[in-house]
Amino acid sequence: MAGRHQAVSLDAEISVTVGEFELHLDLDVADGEVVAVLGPNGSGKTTLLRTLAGLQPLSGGRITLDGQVLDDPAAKVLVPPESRRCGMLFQDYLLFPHLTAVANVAFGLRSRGASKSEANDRALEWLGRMEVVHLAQSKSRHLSGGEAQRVALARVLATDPKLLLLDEPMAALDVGTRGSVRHRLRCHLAEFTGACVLVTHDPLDAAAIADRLVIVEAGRIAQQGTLKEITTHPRTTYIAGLMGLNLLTVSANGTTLTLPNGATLQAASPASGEMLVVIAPQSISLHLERPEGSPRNMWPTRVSEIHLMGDRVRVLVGDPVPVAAEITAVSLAELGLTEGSPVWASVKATQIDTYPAHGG
Amino acid sequence: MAGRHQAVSLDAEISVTVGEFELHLDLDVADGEVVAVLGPNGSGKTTLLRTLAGLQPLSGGRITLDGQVLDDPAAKVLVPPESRRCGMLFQDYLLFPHLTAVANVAFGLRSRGASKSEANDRALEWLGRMEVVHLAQSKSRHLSGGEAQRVALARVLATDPKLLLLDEPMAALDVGTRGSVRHRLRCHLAEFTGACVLVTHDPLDAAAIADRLVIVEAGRIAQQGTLKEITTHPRTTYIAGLMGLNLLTVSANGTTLTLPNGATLQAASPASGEMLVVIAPQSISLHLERPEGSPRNMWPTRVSEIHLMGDRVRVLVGDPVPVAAEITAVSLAELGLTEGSPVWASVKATQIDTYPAHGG
Amino acid sequence: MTAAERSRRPPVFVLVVASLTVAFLAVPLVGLLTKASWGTLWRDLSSPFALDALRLSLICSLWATGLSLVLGVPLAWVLARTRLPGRNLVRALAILPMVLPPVVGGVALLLAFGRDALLGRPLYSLFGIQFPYTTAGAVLAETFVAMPFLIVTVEAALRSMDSRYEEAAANLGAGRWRTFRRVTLPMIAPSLIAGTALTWARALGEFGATITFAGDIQGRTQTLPLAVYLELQSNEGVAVAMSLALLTVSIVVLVSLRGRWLGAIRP
Amino acid sequence: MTAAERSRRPPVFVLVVASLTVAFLAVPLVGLLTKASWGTLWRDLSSPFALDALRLSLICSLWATGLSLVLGVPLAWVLARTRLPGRNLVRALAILPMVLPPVVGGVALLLAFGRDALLGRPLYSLFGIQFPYTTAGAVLAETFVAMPFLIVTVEAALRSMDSRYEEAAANLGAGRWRTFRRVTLPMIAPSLIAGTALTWARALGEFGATITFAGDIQGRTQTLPLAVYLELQSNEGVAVAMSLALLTVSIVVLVSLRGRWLGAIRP
Amino acid sequence: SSSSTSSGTTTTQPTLTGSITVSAASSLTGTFGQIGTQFQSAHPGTTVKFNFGSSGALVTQIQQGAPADVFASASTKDMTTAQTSGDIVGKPVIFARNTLEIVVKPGNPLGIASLADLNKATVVALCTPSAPCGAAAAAVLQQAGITLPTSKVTLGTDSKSTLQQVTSGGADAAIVYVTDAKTVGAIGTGVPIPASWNFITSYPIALVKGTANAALGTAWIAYVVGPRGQKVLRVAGFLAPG
Ligand SMILES: Nc1ncnc2c1ncn2[C@@H]1O[C@H](COP(=O)(O)OP(=O)(O)OP(=O)(O)O)[C@@H](O)[C@H]1O
Ligand SMILES: Nc1ncnc2c1ncn2[C@@H]1O[C@H](COP(=O)(O)OP(=O)(O)OP(=O)(O)O)[C@@H](O)[C@H]1O
Ligand SMILES: [Mg+2]
Ligand SMILES: [Mg+2]
Repeated sequence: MAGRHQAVSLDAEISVTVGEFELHLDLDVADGEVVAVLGPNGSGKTTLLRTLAGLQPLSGGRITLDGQVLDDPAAKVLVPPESRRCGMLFQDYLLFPHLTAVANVAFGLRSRGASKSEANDRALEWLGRMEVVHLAQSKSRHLSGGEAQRVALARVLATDPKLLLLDEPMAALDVGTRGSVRHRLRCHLAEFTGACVLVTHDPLDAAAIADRLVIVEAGRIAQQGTLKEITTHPRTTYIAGLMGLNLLTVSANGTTLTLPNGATLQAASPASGEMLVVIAPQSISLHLERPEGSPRNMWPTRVSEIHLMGDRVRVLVGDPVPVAAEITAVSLAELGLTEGSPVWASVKATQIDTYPAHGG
Repeated sequence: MAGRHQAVSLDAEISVTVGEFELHLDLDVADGEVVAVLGPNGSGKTTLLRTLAGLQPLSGGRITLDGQVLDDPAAKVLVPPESRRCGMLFQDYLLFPHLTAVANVAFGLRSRGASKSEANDRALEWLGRMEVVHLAQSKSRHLSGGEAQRVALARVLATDPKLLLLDEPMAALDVGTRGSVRHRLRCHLAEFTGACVLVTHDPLDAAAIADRLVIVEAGRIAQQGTLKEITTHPRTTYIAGLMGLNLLTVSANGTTLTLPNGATLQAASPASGEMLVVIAPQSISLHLERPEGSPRNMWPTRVSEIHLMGDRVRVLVGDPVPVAAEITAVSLAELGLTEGSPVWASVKATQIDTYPAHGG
Repeated sequence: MTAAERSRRPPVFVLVVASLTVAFLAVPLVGLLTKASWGTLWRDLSSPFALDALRLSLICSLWATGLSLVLGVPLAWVLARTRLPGRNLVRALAILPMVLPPVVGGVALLLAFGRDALLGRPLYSLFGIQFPYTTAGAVLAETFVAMPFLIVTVEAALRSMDSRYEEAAANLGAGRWRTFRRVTLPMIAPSLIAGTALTWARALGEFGATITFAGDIQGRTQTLPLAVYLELQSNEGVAVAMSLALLTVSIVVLVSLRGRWLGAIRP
Repeated sequence: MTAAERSRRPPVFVLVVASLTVAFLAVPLVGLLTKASWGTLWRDLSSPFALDALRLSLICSLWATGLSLVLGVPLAWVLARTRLPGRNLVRALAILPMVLPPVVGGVALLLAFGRDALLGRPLYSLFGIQFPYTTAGAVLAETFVAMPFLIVTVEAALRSMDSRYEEAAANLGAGRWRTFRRVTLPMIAPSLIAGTALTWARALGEFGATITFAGDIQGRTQTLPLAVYLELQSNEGVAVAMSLALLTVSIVVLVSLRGRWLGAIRP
Repeated sequence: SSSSTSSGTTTTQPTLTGSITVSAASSLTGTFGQIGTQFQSAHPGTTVKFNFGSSGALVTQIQQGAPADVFASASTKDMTTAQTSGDIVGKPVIFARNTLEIVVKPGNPLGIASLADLNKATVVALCTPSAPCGAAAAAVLQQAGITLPTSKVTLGTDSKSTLQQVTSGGADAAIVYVTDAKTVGAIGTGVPIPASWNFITSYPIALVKGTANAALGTAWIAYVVGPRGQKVLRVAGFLAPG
């Protein structure tokens, strides 16, 4: 999908304050590029989309789309939302409660100048693509959560915006529909010549649809790049958590890594200074007794939480090295672990991936 | 978690009509049991919870909780919602927009008779457990989606209901929080003596938290049991899709399975009559040329859809046997497949799991 | 018994109070029915005096309602949706004509639109438009007194509406006017209808401002309340009959409008 | 320039219409200011005649507003939230007193609550309660005329409110009364306040029904509009001064109440 | 029922056409209505419209340019006001006089036989002092040496509305024009006031300045002052002009 990046289409430098919350970030999206925005709850993802759509004026910075300045406080420019062609899927859909599903979809088309029958036809077509054409005549306040989300998605895609802003477009969908909507969306976006910003909590969605990921935390960009770049060297615990990895901040001195609480780990390759450490949960072993043999790192600890995940189990252990270990449900039963159990954890030095905390 | 099933706590025989939609199902939940309800969008999950909570009166049947009849049209009994102690987490939260987060949580406690300061203290405690105590004084209409969902969850859990009804409690949560909320919820429910019905689209949630799964489709129960029971012998394509399995309906004659369109597959073990067939996508291989060697089943076809899933890819192929194959992203690149490419698919007879279509 | 019929019964206490209220409103109206001179009803009502008054009442009150909608709704929107300075002052101003004793309202109108007054003089000398003691004046008086009811109701409705739906409409490319017409108006419809009905009713019952500003001239400014006031002193039965005619007409209008409007919005 | 100040300017057309409306409402009121006899203002207003009328106006109108709230809100709730048969009839009934010419409203009240009337006679003989020509009668007249404004506004607000919040409250264990007080009322607050203001204003300006049903007795039933009407014929300056006093008082009350109520609800 | 057109045979002055508006004191409502009907049959093709109200209010209206051609006042004071402001043409003519009478509930349940007995009543209805009938009533009471406490007095805007407080309202007695007292029929009882204490008001009539139909206005005044008009007024209880 590289090579699709042509000209920079969206060029946004954003400073915004809502209530106590501040958002400061720069975002460039090329024509045809899909950027996925991920971040913890309350990190400002929705605020970012609202700002791009013109529903929240900038307090500083500048937003340009396709060369047109949309918002620039310094130059006193503020293009109103209806003149922006930045179609947004709202997190809570905001279907018009007094209209039917098809009238909701037709609304956007009519607003963009389509005739009545044309709008109706295209609305029905889009409802069909979202597999909700049988609900065309339902009042939108009678739709179920997932149905409403699909109608809302049809509504925004039908208007064919220049910039597409999708706020968790698949959160309420059932598994089957989610796969097919994700596919539809990907096909649509592959042909789509505009820019797209997609907010999601699901790295799978992001990986399937987006060319690039932007991680927002507390109103600022924490990291960006492809899924692979981000997950090999995550810079925050949120990002490591996205892929289920353990992240530790350490200070390195040769192959000895010292945690802030004084505990130490042995790495395979030497380094120095402040470093980040990633350990895959699968590479951490748990034992009832002190293990014999090769692992260079082993320490006694206690189980703090046990998360079941189908046939696999994630066991969180506490001090001195708070990490999550992933074992099978069978091992869990064999070890007889419960929360609070004493346990030995071990990890091979080669499984400890170290990289500088700053830069890179 | 077996053995927790004591007495039947909730005993519901439900017939309800809303608009054109009809829901007819029986649901028993024991004290301390957690039942996860899964189903496609619009299958009636929310309607089921609303009926149990008393927000939608039955048109037929009977609901009993802890021996008390809550709704029985024949006997003209209808206990109002506020006397039921059936705490519900609404799919769209329904936080009171005029109250702060803490006042929202305190509302339920106050309604159940707590004093002002006691309600406030316990509300803050619950906000803390949901990791949103810093938002206690925020007006609820200023909360982000995930924040609102956590406050709503705190609000319902704080009232300590006899029957807990959770409508997609984790849909809007970020990855990190989702894990910890799932864990919290599991711990809470483990100690919880009441019954719990949990609606979700995520089989992982269901597996982690629930004792039993009920699959609802088009207002009726399609299948129920543990996750394992259900996923080994799924009865509908929705259920097979939950675990990403392929499901086919065939008529068996010895080891030859005939699809409705006339195509045939070879199974390892003989059977006869109408059967269901499950094939794991991982066990289907794709080839550019007719493969040589062992697979008893192979056929030429075309790629219809390609779904990216991180480093794995799901390739849907069309007639004569429409199934999804899962391969690695690397293989996809090597095969150079795109949508519409001609391709050979193969599967070993031993990977074809056959079971009767009716009963079981 | 269907599920809908099984929905909860309202609390007895509330029903008791509501019934008391209904009785309080109904008994006087029933009393009126006994007082009407039924025998001569048709003759009384078909006299030119009564017909003129009824016709004029309908014309003036509908004009006043229309003017109130045209003038009042934009003001309500500005008050509810913008942050212009002086908003609170304007809001207070919009409430004042409601509180002013209507006769004083009439005096105030004379001071503004009288022949020698600030606005009245130029209007007369430039355009030959004269308000006092003309039908236009009666319309103006009713508008002045009734419009605040519309402004207040519509502003309140706009405030309690979730304005994010308007954002969604704008996002879909709807300009302000389209958003207002297709989203805002339908969503505040119950209150808009209520406000319009209140305004119309207030205009229809207007007495003090009309008689002071526009006089009591048959066929020109003598609306039904004025005619009734006059008639009441000499012929109570006729006055009551005329009032009942007014009631009937207004109920018919309200009910049919309500059905029409609400029908269009939520079937 | 902060972000809030950068929010969109309202359309020019709307601003023009809104300004016209403001002018239409403001110019007559400004005219009044020129007409008041400022020199003798203090003396005029501190006469027992004026003070009695002002005091009585406030007392009666506040009582009428209170009664309207107590009687009208439950009825509005029943109309909006239940499916009792005859709802439409009751709704029509609740609108009628608005449309009735107020003097006829007074006649109707006499027919119900007069000393020899259906309800008046038993009330008098059993409890010694007498309405005509008493302060209680003035309150009753104002209530009869003004309450419909409250009922209509509140019912509309209840209808446009999303009643699922009430379901959520019930689900959390709140009984009907608690739900109403803590969820419904705050959520319809803007319209409830608006309706209360309308009702109060209507009661404060009431003339026809009061003079017919309760007469015009100084210190007992002579409210300000009655006093002003009489005074207007002999001494316009004093009448205007009294009206301005009424305006001032009502603005103070409305603004302070509004601040208080809205403050409690959305800071 | 205050004005109507009727077809009749032409008798006099065929030159009269068009319409006029007569602003008249509300105590003239019934009589002017009748005279109007007669006048229009006497002059087919003409229309006489009325604008009844309290004399004071009518003066204000005329000053504000209300479309009046003739002004008939219930007091010389209001007519003088109109003259002073230059709204009257020519000299006003007195066309009738009126006196006051007490009206009580049918059958006189409280036994009110004199002005002094008014104290027996709980509520007495009087015209407001600014109205001609109110000024007259105040004078009568003063001459009789009677003071009624304000808490007993309910005020009406004019004679008719004052009377109505007794006939359909809760007042026990009212002091109103004789001409209005005569109209009560069975719903009230009249109690005369001795002539020595009574007060006589005069009703002047005049043409309004700027009238568009002075001929018809003048004809109307002549008709009212003339025998046919006077006959109607006399039947209604008005005294001769002097
Ligand atoms: N109008 C407002 N007033 C005050 N605070 C606000 C307002 N709107 C948003 N916030 C706060 O700003 C922060 C960012 O909100 P935003 O909705 O952008 O989060 P988000 O990243 O979309 O989260 P989620 O994943 O939960 O949807 C939140 O903490 C929220 O409480
Ligand atoms: N008030 C109503 N009037 C008419 N139809 C309704 C009403 N409420 C729900 N429905 C319909 O009933 C069906 C079931 O709705 P429900 O909300 O129970 O689905 P759900 O299983 O919760 O779906 P989702 O996963 O999307 O939330 C839907 O098709 C919906 O459109
Ligand atoms: Mg969000
Ligand atoms: Mg649902």
